Amino acid sequence: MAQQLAAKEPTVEQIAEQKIYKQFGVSDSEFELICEFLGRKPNYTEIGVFSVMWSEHCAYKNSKPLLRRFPTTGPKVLMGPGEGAGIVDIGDNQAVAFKIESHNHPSAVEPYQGAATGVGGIIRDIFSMGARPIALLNSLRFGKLDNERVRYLFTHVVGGIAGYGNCIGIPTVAGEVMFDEAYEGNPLVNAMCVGLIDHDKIQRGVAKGVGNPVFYVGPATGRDGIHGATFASEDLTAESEAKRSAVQVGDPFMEKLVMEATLELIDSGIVLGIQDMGAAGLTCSSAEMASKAGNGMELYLDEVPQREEGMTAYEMMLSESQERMLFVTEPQHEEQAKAIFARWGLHCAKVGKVTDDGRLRLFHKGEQVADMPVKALVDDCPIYDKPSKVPEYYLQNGSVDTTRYEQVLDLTGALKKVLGSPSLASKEWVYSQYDYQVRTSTAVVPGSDAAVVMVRGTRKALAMTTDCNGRYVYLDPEVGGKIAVAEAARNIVCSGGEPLAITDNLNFGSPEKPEVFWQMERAVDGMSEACRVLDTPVIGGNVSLYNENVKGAIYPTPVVGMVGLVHDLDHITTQNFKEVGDVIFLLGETKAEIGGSEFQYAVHGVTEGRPPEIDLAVERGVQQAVLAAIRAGLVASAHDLSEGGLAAALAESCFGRGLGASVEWTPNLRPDLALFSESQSRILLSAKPEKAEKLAALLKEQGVPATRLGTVGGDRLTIKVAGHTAIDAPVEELRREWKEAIPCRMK
Amino acid sequence: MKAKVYVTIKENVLDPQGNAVQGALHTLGFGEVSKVRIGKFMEVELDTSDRAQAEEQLKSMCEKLLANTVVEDYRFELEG
Amino acid sequence: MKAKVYVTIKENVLDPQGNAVQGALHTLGFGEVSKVRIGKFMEVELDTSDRAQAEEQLKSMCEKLLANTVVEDYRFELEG
Amino acid sequence: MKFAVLVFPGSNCDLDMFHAVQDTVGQDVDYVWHTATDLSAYDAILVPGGFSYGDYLRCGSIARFAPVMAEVYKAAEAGKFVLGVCNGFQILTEAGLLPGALIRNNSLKFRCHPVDLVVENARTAFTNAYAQGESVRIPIAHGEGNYYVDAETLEQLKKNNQIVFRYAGENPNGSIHNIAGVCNERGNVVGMMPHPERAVSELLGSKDGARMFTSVLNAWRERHGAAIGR
Ligand SMILES: Nc1ncnc2c1ncn2[C@@H]1O[C@H](COP(=O)(O)OP(=O)(O)O)[C@@H](O)[C@H]1O
Ligand SMILES: [Mg+2]
Repeated sequence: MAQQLAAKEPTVEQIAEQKIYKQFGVSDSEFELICEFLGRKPNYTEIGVFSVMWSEHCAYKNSKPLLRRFPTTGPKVLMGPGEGAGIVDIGDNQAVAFKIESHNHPSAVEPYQGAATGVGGIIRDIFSMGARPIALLNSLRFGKLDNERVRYLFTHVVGGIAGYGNCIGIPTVAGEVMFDEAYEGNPLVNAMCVGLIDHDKIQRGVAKGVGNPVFYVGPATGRDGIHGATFASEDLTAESEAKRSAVQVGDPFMEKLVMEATLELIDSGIVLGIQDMGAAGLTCSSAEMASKAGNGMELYLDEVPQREEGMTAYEMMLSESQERMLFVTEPQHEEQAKAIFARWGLHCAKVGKVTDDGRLRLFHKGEQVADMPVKALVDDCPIYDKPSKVPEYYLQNGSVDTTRYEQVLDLTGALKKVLGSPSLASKEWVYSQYDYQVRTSTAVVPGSDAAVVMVRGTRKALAMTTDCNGRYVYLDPEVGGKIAVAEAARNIVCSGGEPLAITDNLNFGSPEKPEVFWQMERAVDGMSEACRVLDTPVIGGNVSLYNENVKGAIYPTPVVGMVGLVHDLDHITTQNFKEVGDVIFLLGETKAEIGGSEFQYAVHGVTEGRPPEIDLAVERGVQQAVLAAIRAGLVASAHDLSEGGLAAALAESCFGRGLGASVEWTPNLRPDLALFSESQSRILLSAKPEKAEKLAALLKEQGVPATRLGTVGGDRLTIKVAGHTAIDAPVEELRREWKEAIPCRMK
Repeated sequence: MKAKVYVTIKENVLDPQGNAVQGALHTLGFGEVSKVRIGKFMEVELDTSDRAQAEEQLKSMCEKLLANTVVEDYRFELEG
Repeated sequence: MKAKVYVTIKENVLDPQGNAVQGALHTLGFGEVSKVRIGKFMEVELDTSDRAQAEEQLKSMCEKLLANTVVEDYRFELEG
Repeated sequence: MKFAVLVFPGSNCDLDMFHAVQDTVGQDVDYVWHTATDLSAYDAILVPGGFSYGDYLRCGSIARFAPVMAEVYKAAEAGKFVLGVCNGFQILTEAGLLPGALIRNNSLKFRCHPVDLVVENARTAFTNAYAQGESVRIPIAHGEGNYYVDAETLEQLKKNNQIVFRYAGENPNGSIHNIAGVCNERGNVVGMMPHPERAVSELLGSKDGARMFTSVLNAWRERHGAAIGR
């Protein structure tokens, strides 16, 4: 079998004449360019290596011009985009490293392993920087749960995330899950990892020092996931089924050993450069490490540990076997490095050498089998400025009046519908499968606005969240992009944290479609502006394009992962109402904004119009006021208003401790629009009665409009609008709708 | 009617469990063990006496639920 | 030499996985399925040609590691 | 008093156990590697949770053969205090130091959440600071915590007072007789699925687990206090 494969490898001439390169996603003009760089035609191994290095996944050839628009620097940014993860200062010589990554396509084919290896990959990105992973998050999108395949995908994606994170012992502390037909057949699985690091331990993936040996550590290489990177850069079609060999299997136990050994190795101070083997495995890690150092590299493929017999150079270079790392050290440290790995039961193999000629040379069975300029591989992939065009649907939506729907009178019923909508419902079914407490540092567990993880040995903590509302982004990519960043920051602030920076995952359809490219441009512009105003630079991210199915592109979903710093454990705040008698305030202004809302979707069955507007200066003002109030010790609970508006936010705040609330409110709007509007920059606060006046004064001083809504107490949620009872139900009854929505559908 | 279903991990798919068990057997002194692959063994009882139908159903069960054909192979035997 | 090891859950021990799979098969329309028990199927390769020794070793592997006799039974077959 | 926290490849609650000892009783505590061959310096041996050897084959089945386990047998025999939590409990049952076995949760899902427990035996080395029948809240996090013993053994456990904790509310995993933790006949070896080391401060949601650590310090002091007093 193996011999057959090797024998079947096309020749240099066949590749050129039969245009075999096209199967790898290399265009005619790109092929010509490759020939130019080589000064000859590539052989099979070389075209394989080029094709993955020049794939969207590795080279960002369609998205680079957009990524340049992001603000990426700031006084606290220690490492911006480019390395495994971005790093931000949190004081006392400590820093936080974090990054998000997608595994959408693998998860669509094999949900358990696809999601699991997604988690494994992002963890490697963090510890290969020298950071100790302390938390995991995820952001998931699926079709509607009444579809059997969707339930299968949902079950196994969650299972895979749980299986990997739980086993390796990193708590999965937060995330989001939304369900909409737009994602049917093309689920989104984005995983984020957060790590802690001391400033002086930060590593880079550089192949430093000509003549130094290059080591491979981790399990043996098999034929897993060959061409995974190109696979991630294509539409999901029936052909994906045929490419099932692209499925890799995760081994979290192995990764735990590799992680501990790697951190120990880095701690020993002998590492010159280190990088994980992620997408495009050995190819990407070796070429990038050489490139960053301005060096070259030779690899001796016979030395690469192999799991299967008769593997070719092509297969070894393109394999995406999991849990592997590449590192460079000085020759005299070889024994020390080996001893560290041996203690963890791991073998490390010397597979190459750093050279000064700027070339990646591969040797196999005594022959040189490839010789390519590193710079061409890493830097010279052509970058495309795709045409963009305003989509028809966007223009049409501009004239949709979202207040034209007949007034909904049964508002308690509407609230139940909204709370029982799987996107908004309790995600306990999901997170109770995650070990969110291992490492005993999780101060705020899943279920509040953001998770809070304590930094051991200090009074500090980190707040973290992932957010994006794809419906908003679909209806207006620029506004939706702004809201994604603003909402993430609002969640951090409500938990008592100061937003630090973001990592983003741009999940879009095919960039070949001008309408999709337009969505990308606008979303990136919106996010960039929000990042500037809110002082949260983009320190890293990931792009996942070609998220399409037979029905077309997914909703554009630029997921934002944000981390904030809680300066003192006393500032940690959650969304639950705390005590009977506490006074409830609503911050911000409510307008008739129903476009893209959960109410519009769950009650009226459509997604149309324009999404809520956002004024970033106002947003910033509200956030700063809330953070100041929390730090002044005036806030008992804080909850941002998002999907489901005020009605849902009040209900959610009641659920934690089963406390009711009575609210009287006189907005200038129809009650149904007022209660379910998703106007931005609004936050629900509660305060002890004796602190209410002080809180009101502080908010006034900060120029934030605040309405005193009522008090916490009883076991019912009662909302009077303009003197009339609009919503009145036992908290327990509402809670049941919300809590049972997903479990019921999964039975 | 009783059936035995064997679900095994595809030949070139990684079997971390099998590897771990092999390692453990070596440590326990069973050095001769050169490979371990771990799969599932299921006993399924069917309330039917139509063999052809049972076979067809088993195949369908395996494809749909009992095996994940992306990473696993299956085979079954019908008894009695 | 190749061995096949079957590890099954003891008759009187509950098999939650088997029950769940049976339930799922019913939902899928396979109403005739009256019982499912799920165990393990292991393929073990041994670098030896001494059958008697191999048998002894396998027994010992099963007792020590491959099965937990509090809740599981085992049996094995030697091939070739 | 000196505590050992065992570390197997794949242990991941070792850190939590270590800090719980420091934060609750402030006694000496060391990580002890699975290859260690001498535990004589330690008074209490804590077998932490996690996924030793990836939980491959069966949870705890491979770890029980680690070299350090021979020492754990000796320690148990010598009456030293041994506590296994979650994967540690699984290892102790696989090793035969505690009766029974832990099989797949009947929900087939990993479950992570706080549970209410009743202290059924407040006389073990690890529970003497609780009141008999007291209700405590301690989190679980496991996929295979469904405790099984045959009927005969169950009767023995009851008779010998070897059931240490039982689930008070909903049974989260299908355990027989709602058993959450058991001990050996002598009461010096305890195993449980819930994680007391995760319930040692209000910031973590509960302090109810802290007294497991003060209990064992009490037990040790009692044993040695007599010696010192002599
Ligand atoms: N996939 C998931 N993994 C872990 N936690 C989740 C997941 N999905 C939702 N959660 C948690 O459930 C809670 C509610 O989520 P969500 O409604 O998205 O919050 P918000 O609207 O405030 O961002 C949050 O604490 C969130 O972290
Ligand atoms: Mg929120």
